[in-house]
Amino acid sequence: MNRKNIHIRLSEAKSSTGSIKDLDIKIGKIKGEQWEEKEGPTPFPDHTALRNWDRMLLTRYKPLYIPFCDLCCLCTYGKCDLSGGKRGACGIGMEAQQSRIVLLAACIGAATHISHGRHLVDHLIEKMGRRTPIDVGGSNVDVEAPMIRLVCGIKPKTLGDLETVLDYLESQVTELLAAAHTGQESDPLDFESKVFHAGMLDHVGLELADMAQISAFNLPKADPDAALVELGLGTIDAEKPVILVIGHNVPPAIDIIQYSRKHNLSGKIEVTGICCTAIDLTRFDPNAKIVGPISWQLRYIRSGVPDLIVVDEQCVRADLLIEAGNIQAPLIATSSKNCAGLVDRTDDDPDDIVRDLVSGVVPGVLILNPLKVGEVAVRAALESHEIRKTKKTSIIPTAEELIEYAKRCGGCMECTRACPNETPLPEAMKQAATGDLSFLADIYDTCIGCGRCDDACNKEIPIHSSLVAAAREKVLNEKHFVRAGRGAIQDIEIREVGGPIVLGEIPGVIAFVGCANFPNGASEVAEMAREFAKRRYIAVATGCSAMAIGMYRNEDGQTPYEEFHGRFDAGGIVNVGSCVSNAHISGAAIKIASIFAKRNLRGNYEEIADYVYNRVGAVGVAWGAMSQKAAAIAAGFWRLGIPVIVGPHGAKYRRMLLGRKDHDEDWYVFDSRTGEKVQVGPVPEHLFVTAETKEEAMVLIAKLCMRPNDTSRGRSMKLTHYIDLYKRLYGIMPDDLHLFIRSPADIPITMKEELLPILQERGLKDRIIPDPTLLKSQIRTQMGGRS
Amino acid sequence: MNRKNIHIRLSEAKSSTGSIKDLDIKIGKIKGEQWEEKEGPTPFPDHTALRNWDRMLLTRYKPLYIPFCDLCCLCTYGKCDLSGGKRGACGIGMEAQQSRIVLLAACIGAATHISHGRHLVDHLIEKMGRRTPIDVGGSNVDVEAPMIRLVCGIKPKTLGDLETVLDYLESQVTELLAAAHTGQESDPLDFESKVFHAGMLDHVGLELADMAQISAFNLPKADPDAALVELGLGTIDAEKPVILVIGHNVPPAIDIIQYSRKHNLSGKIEVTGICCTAIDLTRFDPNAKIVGPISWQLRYIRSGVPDLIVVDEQCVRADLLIEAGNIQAPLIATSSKNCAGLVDRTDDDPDDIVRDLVSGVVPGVLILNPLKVGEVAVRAALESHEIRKTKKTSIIPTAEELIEYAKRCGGCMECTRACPNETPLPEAMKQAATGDLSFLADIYDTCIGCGRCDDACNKEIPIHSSLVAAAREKVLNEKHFVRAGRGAIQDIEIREVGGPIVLGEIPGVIAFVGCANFPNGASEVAEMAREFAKRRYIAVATGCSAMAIGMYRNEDGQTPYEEFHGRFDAGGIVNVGSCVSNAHISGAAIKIASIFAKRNLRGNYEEIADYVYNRVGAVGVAWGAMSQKAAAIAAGFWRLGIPVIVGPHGAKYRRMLLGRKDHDEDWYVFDSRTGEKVQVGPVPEHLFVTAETKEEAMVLIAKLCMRPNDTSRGRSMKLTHYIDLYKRLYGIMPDDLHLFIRSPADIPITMKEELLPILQERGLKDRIIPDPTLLKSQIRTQMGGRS
Amino acid sequence: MSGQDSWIRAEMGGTKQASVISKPEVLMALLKKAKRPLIIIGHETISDRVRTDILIRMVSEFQKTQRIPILTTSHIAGQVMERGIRLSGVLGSMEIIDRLRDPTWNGCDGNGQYDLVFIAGFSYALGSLLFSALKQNAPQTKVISLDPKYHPHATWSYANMKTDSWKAEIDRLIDLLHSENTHQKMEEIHV
Amino acid sequence: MSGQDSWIRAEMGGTKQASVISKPEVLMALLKKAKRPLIIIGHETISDRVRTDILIRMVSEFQKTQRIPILTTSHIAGQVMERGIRLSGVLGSMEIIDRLRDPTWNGCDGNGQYDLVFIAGFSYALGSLLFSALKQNAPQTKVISLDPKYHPHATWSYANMKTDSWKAEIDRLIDLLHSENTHQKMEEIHV
Repeated sequence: MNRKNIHIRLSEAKSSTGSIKDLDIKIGKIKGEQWEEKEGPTPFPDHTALRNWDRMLLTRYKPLYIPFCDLCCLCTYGKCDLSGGKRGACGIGMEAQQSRIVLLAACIGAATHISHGRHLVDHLIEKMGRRTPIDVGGSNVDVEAPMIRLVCGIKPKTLGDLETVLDYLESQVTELLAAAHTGQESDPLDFESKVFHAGMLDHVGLELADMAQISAFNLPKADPDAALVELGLGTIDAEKPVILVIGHNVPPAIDIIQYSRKHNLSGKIEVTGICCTAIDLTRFDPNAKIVGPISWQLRYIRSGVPDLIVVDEQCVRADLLIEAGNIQAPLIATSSKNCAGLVDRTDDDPDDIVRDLVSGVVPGVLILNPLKVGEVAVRAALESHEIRKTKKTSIIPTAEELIEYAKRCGGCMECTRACPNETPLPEAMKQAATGDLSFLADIYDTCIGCGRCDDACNKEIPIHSSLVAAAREKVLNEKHFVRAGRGAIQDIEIREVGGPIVLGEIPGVIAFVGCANFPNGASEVAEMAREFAKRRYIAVATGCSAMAIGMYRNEDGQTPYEEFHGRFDAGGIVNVGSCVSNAHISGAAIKIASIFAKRNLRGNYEEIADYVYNRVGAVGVAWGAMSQKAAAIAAGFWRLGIPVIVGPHGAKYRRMLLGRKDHDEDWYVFDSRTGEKVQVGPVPEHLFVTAETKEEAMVLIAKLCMRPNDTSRGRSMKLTHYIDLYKRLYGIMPDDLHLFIRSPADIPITMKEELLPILQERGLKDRIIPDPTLLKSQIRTQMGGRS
Repeated sequence: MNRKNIHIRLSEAKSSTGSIKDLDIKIGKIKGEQWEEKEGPTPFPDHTALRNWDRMLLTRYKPLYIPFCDLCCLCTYGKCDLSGGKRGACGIGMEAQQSRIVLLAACIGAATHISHGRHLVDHLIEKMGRRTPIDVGGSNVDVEAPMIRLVCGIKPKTLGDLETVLDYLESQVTELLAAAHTGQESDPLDFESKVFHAGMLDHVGLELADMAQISAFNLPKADPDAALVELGLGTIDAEKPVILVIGHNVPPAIDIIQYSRKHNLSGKIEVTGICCTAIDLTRFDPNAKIVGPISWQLRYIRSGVPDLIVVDEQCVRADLLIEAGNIQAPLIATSSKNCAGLVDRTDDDPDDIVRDLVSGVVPGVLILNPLKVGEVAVRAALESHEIRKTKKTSIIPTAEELIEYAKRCGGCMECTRACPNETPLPEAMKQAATGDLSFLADIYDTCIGCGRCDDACNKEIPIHSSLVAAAREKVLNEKHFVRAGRGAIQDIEIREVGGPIVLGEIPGVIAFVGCANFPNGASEVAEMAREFAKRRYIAVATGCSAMAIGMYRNEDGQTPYEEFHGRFDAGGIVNVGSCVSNAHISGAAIKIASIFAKRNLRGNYEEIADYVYNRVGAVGVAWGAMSQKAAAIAAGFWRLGIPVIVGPHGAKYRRMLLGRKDHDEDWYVFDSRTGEKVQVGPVPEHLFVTAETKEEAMVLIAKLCMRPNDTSRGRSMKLTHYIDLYKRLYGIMPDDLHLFIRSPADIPITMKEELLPILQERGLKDRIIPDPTLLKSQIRTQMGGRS
Repeated sequence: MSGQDSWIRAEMGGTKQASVISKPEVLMALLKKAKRPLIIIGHETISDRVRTDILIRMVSEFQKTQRIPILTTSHIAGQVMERGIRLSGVLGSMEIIDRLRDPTWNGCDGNGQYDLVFIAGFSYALGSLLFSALKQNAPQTKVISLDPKYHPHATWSYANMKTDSWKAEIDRLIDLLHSENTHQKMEEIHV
Repeated sequence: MSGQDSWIRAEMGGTKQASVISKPEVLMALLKKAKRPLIIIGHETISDRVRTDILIRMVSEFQKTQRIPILTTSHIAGQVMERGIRLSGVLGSMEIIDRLRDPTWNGCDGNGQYDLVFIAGFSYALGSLLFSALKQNAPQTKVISLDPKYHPHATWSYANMKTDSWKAEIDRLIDLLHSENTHQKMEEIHV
């Protein structure tokens, strides 16, 4: 609302004369004073400004389209069958249609983060004023907004400055969304270029949102030693009143903490969370508890433990009102994006709202004011707890009930056929009917908590609850730790690792991000993160993946966050925070170019992306990527040339971006020193690829960390990990080593004897290592120096 | 680009002190001076601000969901089967999923118009400056931006002022789109409310875009006597170089006209257009020619007549590059939204571009600067024409070729099974094989030009081209007129018709809008428009429907635009313009409240919508509604309480908004004079409904024009039309008359004898006619006066 | 591809497929189980000359032998009545779906909601949506497509077939409706 | 619902349905027509114990009798080789699709693109996408699903069946592969 007034002032200012003109000039001066860095060619770019860069990547990594359905159903000319080369009534072909859907997903994803950013910034400005300074790391972070500097070419200092960025983002998202209209964009690669643009916008939005909340709520400021916080169903004291917060917008949850602090209730109530709100809440108050990732919603609620549920936005199950009703817990919706059909009580007296909630007169309410949510939630939870503790609220069957249910099962297989992971539920039920619950308990570990089995069952067995019942002991032992999200990476950290990363001597930065649509449960993410941390890569994590990593204990009983340090350095497992904190990962890559390599960031996207692509051995792993947001986040990495690996369900995103290592001609770069074209091999081989198993993913991670700029020492280290993992996991030697060995110096010393004969058979090369770039503009001889 | 600079200035201004604060105050004064009207409760509303209003409508008109597919395929947890009451992996149910898809469509539609508005305003500001005044009707139009006033609560005076509005719209669209993310909104009615919001935003965007282009290009300014322009394939002189422009963004086409004028080529080249660019171009230059609506793309291009094709955005077939290539016509893409995979030549020398286009070195180019498009298009068309006239460029078969093709047909029915309208092509082919082309020529009339038949044919018969071949004579005789789009409605027109409309004495305002997905060809729209114009309703039209109306001649050889006047008055057929001109229709409804009834518009949406809903007997007819834009436009009407009727394919929009006339309890309003609840009958009965046939549509139109505020004289007139049409078209008497007759005075005098016995049997009532409102806030006794 | 594919190829999308009416006895059995059957015929009953006679005859026999109420949609009421059929009502196609989903609707005669609905005479695309809407909104109701094109969203549907075969099927149905035996049994049910 | 429904219920969406392999002779006929067959097996070949023995035996017989090249995806190469199978290559599942769509790809042995591809050993969801991707991107290639779950996007697929029935089918196939007659005929083709 504030924002609107400003705009009015501005527009009406423009309609008057004289003095306003003077203002323009004065402001111009301020701008110059604030930031000396030279402005690059593309501040506030629209997608066509970076189209050439995109097409360069997309020529190397040609989209492989995987139709999820043969039909297009987006307009009333349809449905149209696009299979077999047919075109739709609007003339669209299958490839353009698939990329159009990808664009839609990326736009929804970007819109979600940007709109969340807008909501947050509006709220914080209203609360604290437009001039509230941005501070994400004090003196440790000078390059505090790498994405915004890079994309927008501005250097935001206050919350108010972020509104400029938001206006840009919203305008661009609207334009991209328009391109998905029937009869607009027709070319698959242009759709993909727009997807990249959406991804870039998304990362700007992410950065903006996390900067705002770190600054306003004083969340950990680039703190490698952020507190360890408790994680897991077993950590919750159900004797206390328990509030559950779910979603991705922390203000209402923070106001719950603030209210309870103010009323001396800290320690007397349990504030527990699922998804990113949980992560962000523990950044604010390490005494809050994280239940688990998105997939824990059904199992936790059905346990009956929460006395009151507060939902905000994003990744909130659409049936929570029903589930909450089943355990007689009132629900408070707090976001305009998810009004849940509830009556808007924002302007009502808290006494009335609490009374209605606790008495069950209404199943829930909508309250759009976080402060009021804080009060109502705490008061209603206290009362609700008193009432609920006298009742049976858990709807998880007892062991006896479970066995009776299991006896009903006729083995029709409908549950398996509804399960995304084809879990063998009927077999486990058969066993459970005999009293042996172990098979069901095993399935609990891999279950992603979607609940489709419940609906599929013709015998009305509450299947998901049965899994939880069977795994009761395990559930009670879900007691883990996760390091609170630290936020940004410090400049000094970048300064220290920049060289080793760019030279390849820290073999890679692996980002574990995204949702919980895991093919085999959360433990695989922990396993991968530990593997690479042990190998002294830098493992970074956010959101549900950061939680998944925490849900593991080694032989010494340590969680990975205890076992490994939290610095952005070799051998660390670094939880940067929630979904919006993903921008710190791309930001770190950018900061290497800026802080270590001294490249200008300001409005200079193409050069920096070229730098990151050719030099920074970073790989994203979104093992359980599920959502449109995940699609947008991945796209933001792609445009920077950072490859992303997804789990098997990730192929449902409808297309891969694959390189062809067997096409030598695809892998040339310019040597920026000479302008010469140099073959550098398939590094990185893919930009977006689905791995079938964690084993394949681990080998891919190691492989995709290679970059043209690797020194021989760096390359040989990277190859050591690749070969070692391949041999261990695949049981054989990889057959593509010759593609990565540019000269004998690249061969890992310890493997020389083994490798040399193989390589000699293929013809051992002796190629130079260029100063690599895809951009003609970066060739120094031609341009007379780069900067 | 300009816009961005402003925002920077602003944001940085906010970070300094003193003098800037003074500015705020000064500006505040300017604002007050500009507009005395009191600000209503909801300037720049987010969707929750009008949620109560929406829910009032949605309670009366409950959504009926019509799944277009049983699955949800939007995230990688899926696909999920939502049929039979099952919920998806995210917990969503079928109703929420269908409304979510409706929201996605409405967001895409609104984004398309808003982004077009942004593009246009940016372009015009760059060209003419931010202070270019807005002028849509000179002294004839004082309320020049009813939608913007109503929604935003501001009164834009210059192009620059529109940027404020755009920022708001983009921000809101982004928020709405975010709500469609997996795990966000869960309630169908809240999705619908968001759809309404998207529709309202869409109308603001439409108004903004048309205001900008009317002002900048001096298009007809609320001119009821705008020129008649030529329409139809038969009007084109193929001996001249012919340029075809397609889409919805007129600047490149205008620059084509400007360039040819400057180089004395006017009259020497033919500039022809399809879709809204054609409409808007003829508003600028009545010598340009309209080929026809969207469905004319394939037939016209395949005729080989266009020497060069310029495409901009929206409703541009995705296969035009292929189709253009087939007739050896170069193509110029001009919009960032549809880059079509072409190389961006915006910065190249026109000589080079023309050479490459004409020589066929490239099939087309992307040029993002309209001025350069103007030059390149004209020069390339001149040269292309010289080359093409020596070649066979038409790919429409000759009659002989057609007969040979027809002989191939084995009657497999695949074409019919691919045709949206199940046209009996095999039968017609069978006849054609004997040399009788008449059946095929008949099908040409109903064909919507989608081309799906071509792809379906196993015998590689170019079916669509065959239809055109069979209809050769008809095609050459497509010589019609359409009145150029007049733009807004004058205040004085509103003043004159406001009373008669609100009292019911002008029986209704019927808006024929939307695309060309007609079930039986374009002629049905003309037939409907003429029927109601003859009955002295006000018929208004835009876009493809405005063209469809023009493609008809009466027994005297007149097109409807010659037969009927163009004033916004009883008996007129009023072409207001292109898609973006739809806002003048909703704007006219609003202006009745403002100008005739003196209600405040400023930020006062709910009261005005309540006024329109209860008093203004307007109905939208989108007989061929196809696109997401059409969905958004319809939604904008719904929120104002204006019902929309769609053709049979419109049911594919996935839900209807239907009233239940058999539920007496649904049809109460408050009498704002007394606060009393009064039963007013089902008026209007539905908010969104599909009609099976034009006959059903006509009866529905007449019925849905009734409003609670009708005087007895008005109601009896409306009933006369309803009964008369029903009897003529249905062949029987309607059985629901008793619901619309509040007292004997409502009975049409000429039908009294016939009706009285029927009504008496049902129990003739004698109800008061209230001063109707749905809003408690409008009750005068309670609130102590309304204004 | 077979007679059980969606007639308009792309109008698929149902996870359940209608059972095919293999013989008229199927319809008789459904009728026997039904408490409140209803027939809805759309405008193609009249506008599609190929179907008109067959549909009118069938509907008429249903009415005569089974006393099933008949509704028309769109504008064909007069023309249908001219062909000797009594109508229980005229509603828009969407309006009738909207009522069929409402458990509290009392039907055209005030005697309650219908449990078996025969549908014919619609364009394939619109018909498909009507079946889909009923499947979603009136899951307890059995919905039968009587047109000669397979409708996967119906509960029961004829397969895609040529007009001749369809006519033969309908003739068999009419014979069955006429057979005294059947008639009597139905009488018992409708007492 | 039948054996010819998508095994994971919601993974439908194809306008064409795979033909069902009703008897092993079908596969032999396809092999006879093929110039360049290929077998791709995914990680469930090893991780799904139920299928391992059957698939390994089948693949092994294909290799012995028909000399069809075999590719593995993911990480199972070593374990497959331990079971006595020679591999022509190891690629990611997406990588192999990316090559199969490329008419200029020369195959693992440099002798050209493949025209008949047998696929087994994938999770249903991923397998379904592989078939869909091949249907779209390699329309000339015949793609056969050998797992006991119906894959509509394949060209030919087994119907959904129990492990026992599937095992019996595979046994019949192996018998056929062994029959001298067939063997000889295949030899002629592969000369």
